[in-house]
Amino acid sequence: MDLKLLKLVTIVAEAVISDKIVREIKELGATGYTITAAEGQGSRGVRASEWEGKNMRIETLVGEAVSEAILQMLATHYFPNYAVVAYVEDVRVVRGDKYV
Amino acid sequence: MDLKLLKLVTIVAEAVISDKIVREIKELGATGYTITAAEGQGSRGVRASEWEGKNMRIETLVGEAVSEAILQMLATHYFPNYAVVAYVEDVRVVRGDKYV
Amino acid sequence: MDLKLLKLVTIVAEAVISDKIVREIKELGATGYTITAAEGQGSRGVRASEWEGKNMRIETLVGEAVSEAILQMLATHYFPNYAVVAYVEDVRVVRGDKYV
Amino acid sequence: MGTLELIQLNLLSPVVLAFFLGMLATLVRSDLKIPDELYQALSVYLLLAIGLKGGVELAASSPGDFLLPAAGALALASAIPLWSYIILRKVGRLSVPDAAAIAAHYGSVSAVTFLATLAFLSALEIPYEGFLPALLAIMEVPAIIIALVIARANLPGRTSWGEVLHEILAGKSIVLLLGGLAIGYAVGREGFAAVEPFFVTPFHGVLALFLLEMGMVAAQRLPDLRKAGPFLVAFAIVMPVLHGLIGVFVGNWVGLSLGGSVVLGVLSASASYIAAPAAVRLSLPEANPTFYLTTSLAITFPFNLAVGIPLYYAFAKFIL
Amino acid sequence: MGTLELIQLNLLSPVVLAFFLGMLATLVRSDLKIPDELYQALSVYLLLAIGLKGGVELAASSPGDFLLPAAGALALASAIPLWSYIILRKVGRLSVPDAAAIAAHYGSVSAVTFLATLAFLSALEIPYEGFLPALLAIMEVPAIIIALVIARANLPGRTSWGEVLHEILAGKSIVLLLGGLAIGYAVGREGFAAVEPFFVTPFHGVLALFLLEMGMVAAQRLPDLRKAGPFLVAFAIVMPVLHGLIGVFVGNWVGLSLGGSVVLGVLSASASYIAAPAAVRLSLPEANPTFYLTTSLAITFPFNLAVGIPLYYAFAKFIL
Amino acid sequence: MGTLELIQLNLLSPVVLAFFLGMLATLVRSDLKIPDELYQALSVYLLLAIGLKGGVELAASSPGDFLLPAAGALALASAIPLWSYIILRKVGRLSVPDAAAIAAHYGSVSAVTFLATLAFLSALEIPYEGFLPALLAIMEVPAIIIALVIARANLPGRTSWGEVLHEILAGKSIVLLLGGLAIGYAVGREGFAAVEPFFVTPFHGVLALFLLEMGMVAAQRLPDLRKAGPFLVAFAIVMPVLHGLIGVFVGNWVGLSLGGSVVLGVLSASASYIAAPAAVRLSLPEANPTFYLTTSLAITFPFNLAVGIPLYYAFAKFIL
Ligand SMILES: Nc1ncnc2c1ncn2[C@@H]1O[C@H](COP(=O)(O)O)[C@@H](O)[C@H]1O
Ligand SMILES: Nc1ncnc2c1ncn2[C@@H]1O[C@H](COP(=O)(O)O)[C@@H](O)[C@H]1O
Ligand SMILES: Nc1ncnc2c1ncn2[C@@H]1O[C@H](COP(=O)(O)O)[C@@H](O)[C@H]1O
Ligand code: NA
Ligand code: NA
Ligand code: NA
Repeated sequence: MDLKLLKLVTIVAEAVISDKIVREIKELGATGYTITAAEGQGSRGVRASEWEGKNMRIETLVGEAVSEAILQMLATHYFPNYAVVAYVEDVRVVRGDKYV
Repeated sequence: MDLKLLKLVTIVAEAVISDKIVREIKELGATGYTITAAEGQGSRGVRASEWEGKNMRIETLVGEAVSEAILQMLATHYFPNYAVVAYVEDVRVVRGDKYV
Repeated sequence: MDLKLLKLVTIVAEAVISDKIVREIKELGATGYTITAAEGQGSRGVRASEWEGKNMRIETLVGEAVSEAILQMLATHYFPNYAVVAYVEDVRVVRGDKYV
Repeated sequence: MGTLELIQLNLLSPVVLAFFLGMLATLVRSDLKIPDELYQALSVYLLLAIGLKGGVELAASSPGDFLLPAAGALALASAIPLWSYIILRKVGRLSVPDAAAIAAHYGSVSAVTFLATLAFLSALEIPYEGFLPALLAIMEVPAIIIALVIARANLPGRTSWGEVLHEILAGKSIVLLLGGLAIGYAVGREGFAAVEPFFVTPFHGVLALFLLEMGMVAAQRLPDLRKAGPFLVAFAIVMPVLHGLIGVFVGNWVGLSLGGSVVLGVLSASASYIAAPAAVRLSLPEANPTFYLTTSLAITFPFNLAVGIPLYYAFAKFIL
Repeated sequence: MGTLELIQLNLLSPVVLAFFLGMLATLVRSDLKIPDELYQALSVYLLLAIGLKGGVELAASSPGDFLLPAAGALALASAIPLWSYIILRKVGRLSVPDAAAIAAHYGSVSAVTFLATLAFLSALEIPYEGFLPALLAIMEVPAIIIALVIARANLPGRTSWGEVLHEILAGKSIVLLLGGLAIGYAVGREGFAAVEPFFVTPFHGVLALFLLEMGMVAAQRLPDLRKAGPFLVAFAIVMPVLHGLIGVFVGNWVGLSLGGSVVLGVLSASASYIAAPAAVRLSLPEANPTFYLTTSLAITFPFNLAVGIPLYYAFAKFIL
Repeated sequence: MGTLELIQLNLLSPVVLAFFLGMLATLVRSDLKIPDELYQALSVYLLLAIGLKGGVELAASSPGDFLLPAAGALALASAIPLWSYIILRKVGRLSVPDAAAIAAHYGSVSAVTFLATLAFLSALEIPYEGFLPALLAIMEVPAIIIALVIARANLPGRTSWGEVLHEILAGKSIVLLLGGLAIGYAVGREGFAAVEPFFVTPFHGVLALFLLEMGMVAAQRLPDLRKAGPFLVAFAIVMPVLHGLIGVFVGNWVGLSLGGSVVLGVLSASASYIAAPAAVRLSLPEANPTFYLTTSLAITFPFNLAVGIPLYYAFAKFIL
């Protein structure tokens, strides 16, 4: 198999900002994303229902440069006031050229 | 802890083919899988409801050979006509011998 | 970006014990977690509805020592009698110092 | 009442207005969200309720009345995909899979359009045959099979027909419709009384809620209209009118009442968006979903809902 | 009416037929899916509605009428798990945890079977005591506790009884049933009138929808019948009949009406599949879910639904 | 009837008791779970139903009757956030964003409290104006905008007002309420009849189910009471009473009936927890959700539900 090494950026963020985050990661060059609904707990307490605000778990396969830009954007716009967690890892992707 | 190095194959695919994919990965030797419902967007547009067709995010822990076979199968059967993304990464698994 | 190398522990467990597992991983030092609802199949058969008992997919970003403790706890308390899978991988986390 | 007045009367029903409210919500980018699970629950309810009520009525009608209309419905459901395919290929110059996919949708039927028609007839207090839901069930499947056969005959590669047939016949709309019909038939009017307050009384309200969701979905497809192109947009309006008039005519001919003829017209005019898309996606993955979903969901469905139903009714009154 | 005619009458109710439609949908591998959220919503509705209506009726009945039947119900719920455990161990040669787990299920009760019985009695226009839902609540918990105590007495290791008791008593079925009973009791018939159109009128229809889902679930368990083996299959049919007859007898003896005796019989005969599985999975993880779920859900539940209810009724008529 | 008796009567309604059952379920850590999707479905239903019924009644009332009450409602919705902000800043010493956030919540309104009031008035058989849902819609938005303007005037940085306005006006509660009003107005009493069995008859029961869920949510917030501190707890009880009395007074003054004045009082007294939290979270992220959610959801909402409604009613009777 012809696999391409890419970055998988995973962002867990409160649902109220997930649409905005998705818009911004697309502007930064992500060609796609996958979202799953999530519950969670962190420094800002439990997030497990409509009222506490659910979380969204956003994943995007991108090249190194775009991954850097996304993390930078999150740190600037969202980390101060919103419940957000983000991490990055290396994955090997089928037909990976599609995503950079 | 006694951990075993395995491949984690993650497949994001449109829901309509997820049953078939699951059947095929089991035939190829996967001993189990985990599925979460997902929304997403990629080259084939938004997939976020019953009508656009939701996505399924399928994960399976397998040995190297099986992971190769699964990716090959996806590339042949599904990539041409369906919305599918697949990537693979290394993970260390508790009681990993169960899965190969 | 200032990223910190951490362990991402992923646990797929039957829903009936997920609350207990979450309590225990917090006691072992995890500062947070993210949960998504999942279906799956493994050695204990299909788990895809209220009746079979759904699965929960629990993720927690922790330091190396805590990750060891969590896996140890799972192996002792849950692996013998419950449907559980657990694996660990390396990820680089934004503002990672928050989680150790 | 003139056709225009009928259209106006039809537009001012809660069911139709709920659809437009849903469209509006999407167009103003509201955060209104109908959970997918609610949509699924409502569709299970509606399909089962149609079936049950139809079964009860079927038990009360004599089989002789039913045979000729059933034959008419079957003939329509078989002929429509054929000529639709030819027009899509020859006039529209679509690829084989795209033409077959759209033909499958227009030959099959829309349960929600069917329901909106019954609501329209009820508002006008026009009676109709009780066995009409059986016609709905009869017309759902054949067109899909015929269109897939055409596609396969004109495409390389083999199809596993067993899988395709299974996909269609064990699809939820057929299981719930036929299952409901069977149960309704078996329990009869008396047995049905116990569940009637759930399956009949709130029915129109549930339909309004469902159409709110449908409106949101249809509006999400509107941007795709440009991708569909002028031919398909015209097809999605002209063909329903044509099929509607033919259906009314056939209905009249096989001895259906005024109300029944209108319903057969609407069934012919309507395009499927539950059974057909699922079957086509699996069996004809080369066909572009943008084409068949946009035409059936974003054009033909609202057109029939708002204009088609009163139009076919006016025609039925005219020829009767 | 003979027993066979009763069975036939029972089988031809929408509620029972919906169950079989659900089974059929699974057996033909339909893509019909009842979202888990709908199942949860329906079960909240049904449990709360049972409680509310029972509370209203309880408020209207004199406490004296209620005491003896309550004692009878409690006695049955305590005795059934005991002898069930012994039979499962001695005759069936099951392991301690498996025997205790199954005993817990058969000593506890099934709310849905209870409801199907009320529907059956309503169809026959047979009256019953209003406080029966209170008996349902009384019989839910004790058997589970008794079975767990037996298991722990015969197994190494310690149980945190606080956690177990909490799990059972704060379980959703007890909270909704008792909560509903308390609210119904407090507001009385007059206060209840405002919510009656929601909690009573559509009730049977909701039950039919719920049974559609139950049928699908039960059918998914059918392949496990082989794993359960002949002894458990026999157990899951013979014991309900035995418990049903004993229950009817006790009901008669403690002064319940014909209808009430049938319901006590059904409660005794029925096996839990909401409260018991959750409690057992947490407190007796060594027990194999295939055994207790397959017997209670795939055998006993359909058996009672289709054959048991009319059988116990025939017996009740016979001895009265 | 004295105020205490009224409170008692109010407490013994299924709707209010369902709320406390929900609280209890959370407090005993029951595994009872109302799926989020059901909550969303119920809120769509309730908002649409309020709108529809209001629209039908609005069509039946003369515009002249409506103008003055509308002006009164608008004045209240504009004044309440102003003085609330000042009190929160000067007396409570809260930060600018926290004070503005809470002011937005208390100036806006709670649809569920509104509904509970209608249920209370119905139980007492007290009539009220049909156009009250329009007042609900009028009072939802202005306070949120005013509070955000205040915050932005006192904070560095710029806001994209287009986005904020869109967020509020295209929010689901406004879309469903106004959409429902428009549809109800357009179809009138006759057209509405078809969907009435769904949107009116079961309404109170659905409300009870919704309040079960609300009770669970409110109880989850109780541990945060300590974080909120004594000033906010006092604020969340004193201000509703104040606003309630002012609202009743204004209602009386603009010519509303006894029932209508009570409702205007309740609207003034109630705090938003659907529209306001979403808008505030997006536009004022610096504000701490613990403060505005705990006060509005865990204190003011139950207070109004249990004590406020009968209190404002007693006051209205007193001054009339
Ligand atoms: N250590 C962690 N591991 C995994 N997920 C986390 C962790 N900490 C926080 N999260 C997720 O990120 C969300 C926001 O975190 P916070 O801003 O710390 O409240 C939480 O609701 C969790 O879903
Ligand atoms: N770059 C990406 N990162 C993460 N998920 C993606 C990406 N591209 C596509 N996907 C997912 O894969 C599905 C199918 O992709 P596609 O076939 O490109 O439309 C999408 O709906 C997304 O859920
Ligand atoms: N090989 C695997 N890959 C991914 N997930 C698995 C695998 N095996 C088991 N699982 C998940 O873990 C759950 C419990 O597994 P088991 O205890 O083997 O039945 C299953 O229901 C799956 O969700
Ligand atoms: Na058609
Ligand atoms: Na029992
Ligand atoms: Na207010």
